[in-house]
Amino acid sequence: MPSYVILEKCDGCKGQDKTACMYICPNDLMVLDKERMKAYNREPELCWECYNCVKICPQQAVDIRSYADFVPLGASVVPLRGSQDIMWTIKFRNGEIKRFKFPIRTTPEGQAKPWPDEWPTTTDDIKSPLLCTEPGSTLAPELPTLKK
Amino acid sequence: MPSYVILEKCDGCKGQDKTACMYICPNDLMVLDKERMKAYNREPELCWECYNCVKICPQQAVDIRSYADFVPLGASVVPLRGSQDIMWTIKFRNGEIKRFKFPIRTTPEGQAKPWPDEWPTTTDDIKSPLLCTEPGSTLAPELPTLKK
Amino acid sequence: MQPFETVVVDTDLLILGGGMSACGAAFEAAYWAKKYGIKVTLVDKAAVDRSGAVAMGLSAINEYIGYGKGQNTCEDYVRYVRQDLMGISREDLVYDIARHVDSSVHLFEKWGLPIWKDEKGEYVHEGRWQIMINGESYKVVVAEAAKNAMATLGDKGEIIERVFIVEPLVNGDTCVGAVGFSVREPKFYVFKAKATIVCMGGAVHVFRPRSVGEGLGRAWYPPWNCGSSAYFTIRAGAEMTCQEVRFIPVRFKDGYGPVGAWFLLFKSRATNAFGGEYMVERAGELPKWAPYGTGKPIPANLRNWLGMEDIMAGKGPIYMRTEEAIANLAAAYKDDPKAFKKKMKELEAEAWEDFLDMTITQSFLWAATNVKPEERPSEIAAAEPYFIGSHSGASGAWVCGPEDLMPEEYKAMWKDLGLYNRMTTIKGMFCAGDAAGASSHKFSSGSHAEGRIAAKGAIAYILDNNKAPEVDMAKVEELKKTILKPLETFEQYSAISSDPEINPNYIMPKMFMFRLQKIMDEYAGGVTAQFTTNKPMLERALELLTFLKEDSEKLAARDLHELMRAWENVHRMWIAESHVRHVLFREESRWPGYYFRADYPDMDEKNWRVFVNSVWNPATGEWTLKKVPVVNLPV
Amino acid sequence: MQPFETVVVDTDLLILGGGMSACGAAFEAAYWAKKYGIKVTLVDKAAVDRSGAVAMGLSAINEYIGYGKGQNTCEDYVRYVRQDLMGISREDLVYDIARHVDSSVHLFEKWGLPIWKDEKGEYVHEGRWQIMINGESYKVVVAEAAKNAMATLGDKGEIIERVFIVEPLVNGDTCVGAVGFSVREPKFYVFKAKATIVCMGGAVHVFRPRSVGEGLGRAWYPPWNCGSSAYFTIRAGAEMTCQEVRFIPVRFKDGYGPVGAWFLLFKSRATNAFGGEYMVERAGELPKWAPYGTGKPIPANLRNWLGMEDIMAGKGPIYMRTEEAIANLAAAYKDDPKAFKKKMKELEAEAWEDFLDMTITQSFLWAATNVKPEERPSEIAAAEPYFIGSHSGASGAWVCGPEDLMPEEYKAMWKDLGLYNRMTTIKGMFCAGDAAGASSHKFSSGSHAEGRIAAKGAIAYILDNNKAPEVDMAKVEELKKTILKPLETFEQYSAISSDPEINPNYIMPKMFMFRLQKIMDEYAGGVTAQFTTNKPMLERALELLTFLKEDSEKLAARDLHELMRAWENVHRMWIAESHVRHVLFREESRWPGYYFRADYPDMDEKNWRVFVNSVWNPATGEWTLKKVPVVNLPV
Ligand SMILES: Cc1cc2c(cc1C)N(S(=O)(=O)O)[C@@H]1C(=O)NC(=O)N=C1N2C[C@H](O)[C@H](O)[C@H](O)COP(=O)(O)OP(=O)(O)OC[C@H]1O[C@@H](n2cnc3c(N)ncnc32)[C@H](O)[C@@H]1O
Ligand SMILES: Cc1cc2c(cc1C)N(S(=O)(=O)O)[C@@H]1C(=O)NC(=O)N=C1N2C[C@H](O)[C@H](O)[C@H](O)COP(=O)(O)OP(=O)(O)OC[C@H]1O[C@@H](n2cnc3c(N)ncnc32)[C@H](O)[C@@H]1O
Ligand SMILES: Nc1ncnc2c1ncn2[C@@H]1O[C@H](COP(=O)(O)O)[C@@H](O)[C@H]1O
Ligand SMILES: Nc1ncnc2c1ncn2[C@@H]1O[C@H](COP(=O)(O)O)[C@@H](O)[C@H]1O
Ligand SMILES: Nc1ncnc2c1ncn2[C@@H]1O[C@H](COP(=O)(O)O)[C@@H](O)[C@H]1O
Ligand code: SF4
Ligand code: SF4
Ligand code: SF4
Ligand code: SF4
Ligand code: NA
Repeated sequence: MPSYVILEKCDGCKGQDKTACMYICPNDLMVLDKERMKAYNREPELCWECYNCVKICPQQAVDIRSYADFVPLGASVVPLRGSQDIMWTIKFRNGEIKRFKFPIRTTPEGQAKPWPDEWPTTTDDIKSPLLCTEPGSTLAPELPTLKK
Repeated sequence: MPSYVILEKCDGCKGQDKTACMYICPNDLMVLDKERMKAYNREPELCWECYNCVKICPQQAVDIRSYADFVPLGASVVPLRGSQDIMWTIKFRNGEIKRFKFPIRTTPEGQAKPWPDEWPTTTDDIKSPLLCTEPGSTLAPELPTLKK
Repeated sequence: MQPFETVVVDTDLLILGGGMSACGAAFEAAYWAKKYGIKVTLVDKAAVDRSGAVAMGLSAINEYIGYGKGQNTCEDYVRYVRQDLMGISREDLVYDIARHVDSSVHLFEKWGLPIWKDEKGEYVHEGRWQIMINGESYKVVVAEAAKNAMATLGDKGEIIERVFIVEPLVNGDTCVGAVGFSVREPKFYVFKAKATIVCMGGAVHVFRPRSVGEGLGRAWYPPWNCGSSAYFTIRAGAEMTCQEVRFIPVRFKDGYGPVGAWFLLFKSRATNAFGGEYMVERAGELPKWAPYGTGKPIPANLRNWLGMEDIMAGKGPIYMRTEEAIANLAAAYKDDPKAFKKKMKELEAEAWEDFLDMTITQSFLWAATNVKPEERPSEIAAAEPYFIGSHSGASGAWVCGPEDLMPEEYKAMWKDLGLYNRMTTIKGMFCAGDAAGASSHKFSSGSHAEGRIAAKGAIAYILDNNKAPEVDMAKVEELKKTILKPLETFEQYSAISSDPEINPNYIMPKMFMFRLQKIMDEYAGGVTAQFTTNKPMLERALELLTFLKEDSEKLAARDLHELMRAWENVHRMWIAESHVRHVLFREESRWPGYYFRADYPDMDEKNWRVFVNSVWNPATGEWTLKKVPVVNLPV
Repeated sequence: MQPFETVVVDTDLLILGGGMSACGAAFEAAYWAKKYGIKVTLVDKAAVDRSGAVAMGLSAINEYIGYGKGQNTCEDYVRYVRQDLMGISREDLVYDIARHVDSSVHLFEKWGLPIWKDEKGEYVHEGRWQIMINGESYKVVVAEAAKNAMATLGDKGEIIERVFIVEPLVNGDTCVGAVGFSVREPKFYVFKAKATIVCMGGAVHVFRPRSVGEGLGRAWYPPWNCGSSAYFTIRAGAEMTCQEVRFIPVRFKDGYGPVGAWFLLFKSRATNAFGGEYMVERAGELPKWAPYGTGKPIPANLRNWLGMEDIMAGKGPIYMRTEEAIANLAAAYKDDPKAFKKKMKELEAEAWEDFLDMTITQSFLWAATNVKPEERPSEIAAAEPYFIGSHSGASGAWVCGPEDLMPEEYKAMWKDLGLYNRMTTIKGMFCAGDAAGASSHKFSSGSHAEGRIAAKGAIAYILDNNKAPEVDMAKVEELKKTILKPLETFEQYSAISSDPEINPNYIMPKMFMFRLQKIMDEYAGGVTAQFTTNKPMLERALELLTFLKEDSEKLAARDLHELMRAWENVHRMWIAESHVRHVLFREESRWPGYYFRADYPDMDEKNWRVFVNSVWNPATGEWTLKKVPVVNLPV
């Protein structure tokens, strides 16, 4: 199935205003039960298994047990997302384990610079088809248009 | 949808050991919430809308709102089952009302007599194909068999 | 986990189920039991008054011969069933039911069931074999007679409700009872019996139904019949037959209202979206299925098939032309406005009663969509597949027939076991109704009659084999553990997760059912697959069913009700596997309209006009499938 | 009901959504806004870091021209899209995106997205237009650049998350903003804007998906995109185009893993259960769809169609022959065991990453069924229909193109409104990504580029029309009432029933969605209907949608989250209706494999090589449909 919270591990993001999993879930599924200070998925059948709650949880308290209506039991797929790579640990139903590591980004977190210096925008004309950073960022000398 | 209990009308069958609706539901759906002494349907998506809980409730506290995933809102179908007849009141989505009354049985409740006097069993032979009340109850002089 | 008391019930004759056949069995058993001092115990998962397929009522009795009135003969019925099942039926069983069914129907009437009468006081026929009833209380009346009959046995007549039967008890080649549990209190039941009659009906929700939200429960067949009969007989090691012959009824769309009254009584046509009549336009397809396709009436599956071909060709929806049928019937009165109005009122009431007596939802749907049958047509559609051997399907156990009708070839099979009517290939285990295979078209009335037949057979067996059942209580203790395990699993693991239904350690019954339904729907010829399958798909189904079977050991249940759901779905899973194996084994397409083997698109009379029978061996867990000849009665 | 504060946000440029196109729009807008002192507000229902279709990541960028490197030209791309969409596309829009998309891709790389490189440092191409990425954080990186750009605006750059946009604000012929509500606190939002860019993606769950239990959420397209773009533009009265052109991708079965890398990069074949290759065996069908069927590459819908024909003929399952493809790719190394092993490891990692970057469930399914792609093939299947005009479908609003590329015939349509790139037929309302129709194959990169295009167009419009938006606050109050009504309905009625979800006075969002899905699945060519429909079925769909629309006023919601669900499903309902009307209007079958009009089984170039455009008139509630010529660019 979808995501669930391992109660023992979740600390409700230490009572912060919004928890990491609530913050990130694109489908607004994760919610904090304020009484027991534990998060839960309120609508598992609308979970996409996008793993964003899993990847973001500081406690590694969110796990996925893939959709019970077509995924047999016994496997697990667990990510560990660092600042540059993600490491996946895959356990097969038969117990076999595989690990894969893939890069996720080449710049430090938060440091994406919108307008790279090497690609200045060459026009101020709001009606020109040129967009900011163009034509430099196209790697062509000029913006194509139809030959009339 | 399926059955639901009109809370105001349900009296929990006055705290009896088993409520009428629990007693009758062929799918074991009706259950009494002992805290508020009200019955409810615990698994609406497995309700057949057989109306047995509706027909049996002494308080007329059970109603059906037909399956929400294919029946538009606004109609109602309400039975009143007596000892000999049943009366149906049908309200259309557009407000129109129809009533139908049909017989349900020709003998007094509880009085079905298993072995009618006029059809005595004519054999004591446990290996004979004749069943109790036969051949009288077949209305034929004897039980058919293959002509060899 | 709270402790479960083990309740041991010692009895002579155990009747499992409380539906039409069980009520017939109890009624008949009471008569003979009294004579011979035999104890009879009936166990139903629900309340006998309203359990089984007839819980809501019925609007017709579909098997009535009227041979005593010279209307038809039992031979006629044998020919009818032979034709309708594409040549495959146990004609001895069919004949046997036919000769007893009128007795049951006449008894129903005496007990209080209102049967429609014409001006001459004769039953109003819907069709040749079908008679019209005011059937709201059909089951109540039939149950009442059974209960009153059982009451005459005093202590020796026992009815236990709300106990769900899980598993057979078998000692060597003999059935010695059953185990189950109460859904009301923590009690594990052990029934020790000299003979057991299996009457637990057919199965629904093995395939995915057309509605999957709240409407999930609204299949044609009631959600509470889950294949317990087949599970029970298979697991005991009994030989099964026709497990491939599922039933798919055509019904009013979504509400699953019956069509019989419309087709037969009201003489309605069904036309496609462009006004075409598939039964006429596609008649040219019928000779391909000769001799059955060219006989009369056209078999139910072929009627389905012609309609499905319209659907596949994009000519849907198919409409039941209710407005036309009613207009035609009223036309005779058109010159007398008063008589016309009266006739219209009458027809209207009949149309609504047909639904109100047995599929109330369909009336609700009419009301909710402002449909009046006299004004506009309603859609009909093929339902999903069910297992209901008593109707126009044929799945069930392979049982012994009556001495005077059973062909010698079949008699030979019971030579060593003893020839007792409706006994399976397991000693002391009998079947009736949906539980007994290859004897289609018994319906409610024939199921009742067959319950009676089985009861008499079982009592004959008890009298000949009157020894206490030998039950290994150590094995029973193991069974108890296995059966209660879902409760333990839930208790053990649920607390780790934020959601009791999402847990890597277990699966809940509902999702387990969805998983089963998806496998069957997609690979074994369900709705999504347009009822079509082939060898690779069936083999894939078996592979996925194997995973499912392994995972069934991780079913979890919160309470007794859910424990029942868990086992219901295990029962479904077994009937599913048995079905897939039969469909795989039979390398032809014999019942298009029920299912189509795309890799064997034709009927093959030469090689496959045979029964497919199977046995699951409890000792080895292996399945054996074989062909068994169809021996026709000389009719 | 608790009181809802009304929060009024005054802005100049309103960007609705936070996905690929919205991030492009925000990035571009920030640049020009800063120049002209314009305020920009972006509103997303989720968190921009991980919202929209790319929330999980992607494993490829599917539109990259490489014209600066001399790899392809924009003209090539126009021809490709023309071909793939069976002749129907707005070639000016396609060209326009193509000329900007490389800029976006190059920026992504600068911002931090790892793009695969070959030995020469060139992008690794999956196919002609597709490049491989390590895309786990694709959206994070793109969002970061947008946020950093917006941050340069200080007060004048505002990002509001977790506000669900419900309805447009329109004054006469001009869009003046939008209303919505927070899903976190009881706040009703009123956005007043001079220009609005609609970037709320496409729609899923309009049709019933293949899994209906827990797996319901696992459609290919993410469950959170619910047709808000289309709803917003339709309800404003904007002209819509190609609403009939749904998209059905073929994907790895059940997990919906992508096939592009397998077909293009790994050069895998797809074969049916009997080893046959539908692309080869059914190639004879292609000339029927000429010139598109006989061109290259074969359009996505026709590739689907050939596979579907195998399925309909009972030749399924269809397998992606992963084991064969990997063996073929490794074969070159077979004489060097060490190199072979290394290559196999590399291919294995690539295969797994393809799923782990964008449909993790598919990897889970492999693991849970012990599948290794190098050992055995996996099933692929056609998904259910989606609305995603940025991919291989085409639904969306009819928008203005760029001055230098737009054919005169189209320019005429914006003569009175003003010619601003990506403006709809409603003044001040712009579209990008899935929201803009008839410009398929933009994908993630093209959507980003189009967001940028739209932003520049919108700012040009603001500069030309720099007046405060006139919003009728009385109407807004009415809207507020309507929008919050589901909460009130729940509060008013829920207490009467034993079950908050079963109540004759209302319907809950989930069942409402199921009702919609069933209608679309069965009548508008969903999975159950084998993607086939016809006029009577479509008309029945409209009838049932009318009931549904009436009942939508009885939606109930327990809390803010459910209030969002309620409105999401109303959005779905409108896109559904619009789709049905378009399919009904177009009397031909042009995109078999997406849908098939059984009553018009052929393509009709003479009469239907046109756009179908529609307008819903907010004043009268009437729909108007018309044909609009396809004007090809001279390429
Ligand atoms: C479902 C259905 C069935 C019919 C019809 C409409 C519909 C909607 N129509 S028409 O529209 O097609 O026409 C019919 C009609 O009008 N006329 C007719 O004669 N027959 C019709 N049937 C067929 C008959 O109903 C059917 O042939 C008989 O009922 C079969 O009798 P039987 O085989 O005894 O099955 P049952 O369903 O009655 O009883 C089953 C019993 O088993 C119990 N049970 C099941 N599992 C158990 C377990 N594990 N433990 C304990 N108890 C456990 C059940 O509670 C029940 O008591
Ligand atoms: C779903 C999906 C899509 C793709 C793929 C796989 C899968 C599984 N694959 S491949 O496998 O096919 O190949 C791709 C791939 O590898 N490469 C590629 O370039 N593109 C792929 N796409 C296509 C692109 O993703 C797609 O073209 C773009 O994302 C389209 O961009 P845009 O039109 O901006 O939509 P969006 O989904 O990104 O963003 C929508 C935003 O709107 C918000 N939103 C929605 N409704 C709202 C409301 N009412 N109020 C407020 N906000 C509200 C959303 O939160 C989101 O921010
Ligand atoms: N078109 C038909 N032709 C012959 N028999 C039918 C037809 N429709 C229904 N029946 C029979 O009528 C009875 C009730 O039908 P149904 O309502 O379909 O279960 C069953 O015995 C069916 O086999
Ligand atoms: N669009 C379609 N949708 C559903 N079934 C179809 C469709 N086209 C053909 N069929 C059916 O599929 C089967 C095989 O058709 P064919 O591929 O034409 O041999 C036949 O039963 C056709 O009626
Ligand atoms: N068999 C194929 N032939 C041509 N293009 C394909 C094929 N399969 C996928 N594509 C394209 O590859 C990209 C990614 O494919 P998909 O994974 O199907 O979304 C899209 O641009 C598709 O149009
Ligand atoms: S992010 Fe993790 S620790 Fe924080 S509330 Fe969610 S599950 Fe608990
Ligand atoms: S996996 Fe994705 S959709 Fe599911 S709860 Fe987590 S963040 Fe939400
Ligand atoms: S039968 Fe009626 S009164 Fe009794 S518990 Fe059920 S709903 Fe309440
Ligand atoms: S309508 Fe029938 S199935 Fe539903 S709850 Fe009542 S008795 Fe049970
Ligand atoms: Na990748």
